[in-house]
Amino acid sequence: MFWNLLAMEVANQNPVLLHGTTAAYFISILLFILGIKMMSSPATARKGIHWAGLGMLLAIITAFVHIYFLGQSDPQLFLKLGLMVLMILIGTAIGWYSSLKVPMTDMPQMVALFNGMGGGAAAVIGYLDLLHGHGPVSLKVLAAAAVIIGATSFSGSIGAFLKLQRWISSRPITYPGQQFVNALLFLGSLVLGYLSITNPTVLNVNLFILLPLLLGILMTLPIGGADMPVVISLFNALTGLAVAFDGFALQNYTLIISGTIVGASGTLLTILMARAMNRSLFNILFGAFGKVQKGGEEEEKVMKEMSIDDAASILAFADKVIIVPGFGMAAAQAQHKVKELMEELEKRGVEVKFAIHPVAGRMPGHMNVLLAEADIPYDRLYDLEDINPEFETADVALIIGANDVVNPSAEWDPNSPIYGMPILQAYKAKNVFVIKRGRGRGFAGIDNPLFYLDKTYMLFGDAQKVVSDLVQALKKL
Amino acid sequence: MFWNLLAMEVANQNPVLLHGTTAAYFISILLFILGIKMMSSPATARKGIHWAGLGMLLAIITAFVHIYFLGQSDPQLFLKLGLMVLMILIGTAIGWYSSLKVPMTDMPQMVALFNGMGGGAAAVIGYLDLLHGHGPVSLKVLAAAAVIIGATSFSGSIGAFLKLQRWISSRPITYPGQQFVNALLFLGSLVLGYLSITNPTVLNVNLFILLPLLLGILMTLPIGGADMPVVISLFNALTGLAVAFDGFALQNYTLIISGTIVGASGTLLTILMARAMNRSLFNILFGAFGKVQKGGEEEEKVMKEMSIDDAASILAFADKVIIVPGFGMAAAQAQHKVKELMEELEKRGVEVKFAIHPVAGRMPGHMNVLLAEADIPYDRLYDLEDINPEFETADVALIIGANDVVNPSAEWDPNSPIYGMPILQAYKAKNVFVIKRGRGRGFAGIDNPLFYLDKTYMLFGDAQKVVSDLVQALKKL
Amino acid sequence: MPEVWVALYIFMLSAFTGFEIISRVPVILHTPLMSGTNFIHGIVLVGAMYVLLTASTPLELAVGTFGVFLGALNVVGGYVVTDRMLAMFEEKKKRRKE
Amino acid sequence: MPEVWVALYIFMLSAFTGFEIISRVPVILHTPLMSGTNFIHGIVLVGAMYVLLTASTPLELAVGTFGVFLGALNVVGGYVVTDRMLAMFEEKKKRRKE
Ligand SMILES: NC(=O)c1ccc[n+]([C@@H]2O[C@H](COP(=O)([O-])OP(=O)(O)OC[C@H]3O[C@@H](n4cnc5c(N)ncnc54)[C@H](OP(=O)(O)O)[C@@H]3O)[C@@H](O)[C@H]2O)c1
Ligand SMILES: NC(=O)c1ccc[n+]([C@@H]2O[C@H](COP(=O)([O-])OP(=O)(O)OC[C@H]3O[C@@H](n4cnc5c(N)ncnc54)[C@H](OP(=O)(O)O)[C@@H]3O)[C@@H](O)[C@H]2O)c1
Repeated sequence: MFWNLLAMEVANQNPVLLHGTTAAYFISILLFILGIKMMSSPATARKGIHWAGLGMLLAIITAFVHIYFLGQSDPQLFLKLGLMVLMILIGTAIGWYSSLKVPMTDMPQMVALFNGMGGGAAAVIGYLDLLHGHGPVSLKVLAAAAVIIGATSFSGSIGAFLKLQRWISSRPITYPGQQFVNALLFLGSLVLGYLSITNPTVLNVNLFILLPLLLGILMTLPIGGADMPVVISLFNALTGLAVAFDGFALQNYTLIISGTIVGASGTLLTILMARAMNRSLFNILFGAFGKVQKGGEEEEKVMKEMSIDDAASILAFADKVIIVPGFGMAAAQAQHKVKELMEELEKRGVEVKFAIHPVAGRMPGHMNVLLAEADIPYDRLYDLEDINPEFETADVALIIGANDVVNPSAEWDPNSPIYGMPILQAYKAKNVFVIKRGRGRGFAGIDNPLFYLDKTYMLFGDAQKVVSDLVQALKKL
Repeated sequence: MFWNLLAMEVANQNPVLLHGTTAAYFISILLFILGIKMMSSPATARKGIHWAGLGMLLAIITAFVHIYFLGQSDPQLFLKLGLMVLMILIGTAIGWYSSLKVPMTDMPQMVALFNGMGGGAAAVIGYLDLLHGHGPVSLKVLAAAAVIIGATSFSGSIGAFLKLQRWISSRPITYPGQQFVNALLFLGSLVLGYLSITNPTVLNVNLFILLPLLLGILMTLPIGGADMPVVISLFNALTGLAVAFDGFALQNYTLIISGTIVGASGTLLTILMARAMNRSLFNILFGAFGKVQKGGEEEEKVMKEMSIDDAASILAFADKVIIVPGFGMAAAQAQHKVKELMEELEKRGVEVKFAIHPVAGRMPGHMNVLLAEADIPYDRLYDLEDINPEFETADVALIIGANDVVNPSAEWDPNSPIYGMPILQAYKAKNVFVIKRGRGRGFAGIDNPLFYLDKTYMLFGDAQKVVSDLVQALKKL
Repeated sequence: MPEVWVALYIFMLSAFTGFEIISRVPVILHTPLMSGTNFIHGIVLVGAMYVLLTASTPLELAVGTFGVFLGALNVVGGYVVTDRMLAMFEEKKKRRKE
Repeated sequence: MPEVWVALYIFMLSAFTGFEIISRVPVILHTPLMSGTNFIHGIVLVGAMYVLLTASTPLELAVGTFGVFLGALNVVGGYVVTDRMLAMFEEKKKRRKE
């Protein structure tokens, strides 16, 4: 409890201020809720974030006005207001610039990063509340919980960012006793949290905040790249919860309501995402524990290459070709060439369909957007459920820069980290052609047995180059 | 505002009582919400009402304990407690007995009746609050709103009950200027409400409650039988809202939350129900206004009868028969005979399908339950969307005691009160056989042009008797 | 936060909760759900009980008693009717065996 | 009603609201919705601002300022990222013309 804030509120008996700010926050929350509601349907999604943004703007302005009047007796008021403005300006500059500059494909790690910042802010509030040392124990417990959850989310999100950005290896990093170390860290946090409540010295509270910071980063180490979006969502929910706990400590309903809504909706979203990948949350979080990767499997298996001309003639005489685009097509910006390829094939009477995996690329809807940009008709695109039964009758599955979304380990290898995830069953096609630059791995960082099948042929090179070569070869036929 | 209640609460500074009752109400509300959530899915629906029931029991017991302690200084406490127990016992006896005795098919009017009782109770609370005359104007306005809404819902629901029970005609009752009279009554309520707030004499308040009572009953007169479920749902939402307003007046969060939840969910439910019937709410409420029924159309049109033996032989030599069961099959308890008929036909190689309209019968799922009871396999039952395209290829549509759900006026006659409601398109079958007792009308009380078509033949008689005659005739063939 | 705002916040959140819970119910459940929410507003019985406690004149006593009676009818009737309707779904579920 | 209970009621209702709003989102919206709710908890910025107001020691002032900075990053970054993602849906919608 921030007793001096409470004292200020009690001292300031201005009914206009009181009702005005409460009404403004009320509208903010309304805008948040309506915004989230709209965001959960594709047709209204973008309007949703705008509404929520309006709510946030209103809340921030309201906070400034409120703080200005509450702090009238504080000699440092203008220093503090100045710091706020300055920090918001710097934060805006950095946040705005970095999130506009970053390529679309790096969005997941940006979400992780900004979520981590929120967790950090939530931890800071709890930390200061503990340092203050006033207030009933029940609220102190909530403040300590905000520190643990917020700090874990902060460092865990940064860990996720580093992994996704490949600044550290995106493969699961495991070591014996990992689970035990993490459990120990968590228990340690609880003990130090207890000490920070009963005896809030600067030392205790500082030690206290360190442990969850360590825990967060260690928790993310064993999680593989492909599972990261789910884990980021979990940290997102946790930050929401931490914000709600801060709200209790601050007796601020705006924080309580917004934080709880994010905590609850984020939890459900995490479960939905895990379910969409056919994984349980427990498995994602603790699945890699103890399962030390075998290094033995590294004997070089053979990928067969094929010449562009051979590939073109097989394609030209096929009845049905299913194209599976993936992140590589996006990275190479090959969509316009793919359109040409489709036209060239259709001219020859080949039936061309596109198989779109829900998480192909790095963004939801990534493939749909790119293909639409190239004016590929919408009715050529098929969802996972619709296209999977068709691979069997396809002469060629042409994979353009996709990897994880066609990895049959998900069906074949119960030890694979992506086991159980629904995939596009390209391996069922009569021939499989794969366009990629080399032996690079996908987002999940795991090997793909599809590339070593007898019926699989590789067309190495940048996707844009290879596809345009294919088009040329087809034209010459 | 019930100032003496507030005074009692302030006087009684027992923290155990305070926290205990608040916690108990908290749990009640949790049980209500979880209960409604469960009720909205068929698999868990029944558990849902049990959870909600538990919540209600808890709330009532809590109220008794709370009132007992609050009223310690009231000399009439035991009289009042006794009256409460007595009323609850009588109410339980009447409510329990009547709702157990009533046939399944009369359920909609029972819902209306009990909803009306709740509306009445809500109006009573607002009425007493106005009589008390204490408290801020804003709360008085809410109390007056509770009176208007509650009383309208009370008498309107009773009107709906009388119509559905056929104690008054279930046809739309209209007269010139109806809309004007109702508008006048509503304005009058507002004026008297204003007077009751500013000058709460017994006379004013009594006059005030009379107008919405009149309005409710007059509002339901022009609404046709088929639209009644939607209107009952609307009154249900209104009662919820009135209860929430009472909660504001009483400063009771349990009432505010439960009432608001019912108000909001009931509003949405009303919209969904209207949409399922392809009607707008406005059209239902005001559609019949001014549209005085033409009496001219009563020239006797001819229904052709057919003998059992003829019908049986046509059925026996059909390739495909679609059976459309309706309320009449339920009333005659003919489902077991229908099963025999199905078996007899299938023995002869006839393909038999059942077309189930979502509102056939008098209860949701009425037909499904009865047919399941007769052990008719579930995969023979088809929904509206699935079966409608099949009528064209059916040799016979055999309608057993259904009327409204196959009434083609819904598609043909823009002036029909059921115009726009989705129906089973039995009229598209090559032959239509209709089993009913005579010229009786259906729930909606309107004529059915299907019965006069060239290809339609009537098999008059009780459904059970006719179907069993058909089975006999088939066996003899 | 002032009491009136607390009430408004709770009102808003309850409305969202109620609204969201109901979205996308199957047609077949419309009538029982209507009956179920009808039962829930039977909580007005509790309100009527508190109001009866505050009664000070014979008129108030009589009207309050009547209110309790109406509320009790709402609760009990609403419960039994809903339960009877929903019992049919259980039967169906059992028979369907899927 | 005691303050702590008011907070609990609001907590419960908010949780239901949040939970219910999200149920049944299409897979394709998972990432932007995660990002959108991420933006919403940027409201922590407002909390950090109030906390900075209460700072009385230099340590508190420094840490509070840092908190505001983190909160601002959450708000702005969360907004821009979400908006960029959702802009793709608009484009798609326009192109689809259905
Ligand atoms: N869609 C979403 O919402 C979302 C969000 C977050 C994470 N993810 C994850 O992202 C992954 C998506 O799977 P995916 O199959 O689309 O992609 P992927 O598994 O990441 O594989 C992409 C492949 O493209 C190749 N590639 C890269 N640049 C290329 C270029 N310029 N030309 C040709 N090939 C190139 C790479 O191999 P080389 O290096 O050998 O060329 C790589 O193997 C999944 O694991 C999913 O869980 C998706
Ligand atoms: N399902 C629900 O949830 C629900 C709830 C409330 C209201 N409703 C309404 O109920 C109606 C249901 O339509 P419906 O087509 O099933 O029924 P209906 O329109 O009410 O028609 C029933 C027909 O069955 C005949 N009948 C009655 N008893 C019979 C017996 N013993 N033997 C043979 N025939 C008998 C009657 O004609 P005779 O008198 O000539 O025999 C009557 O025409 C709709 O208007 C719907 O909106 C449904």
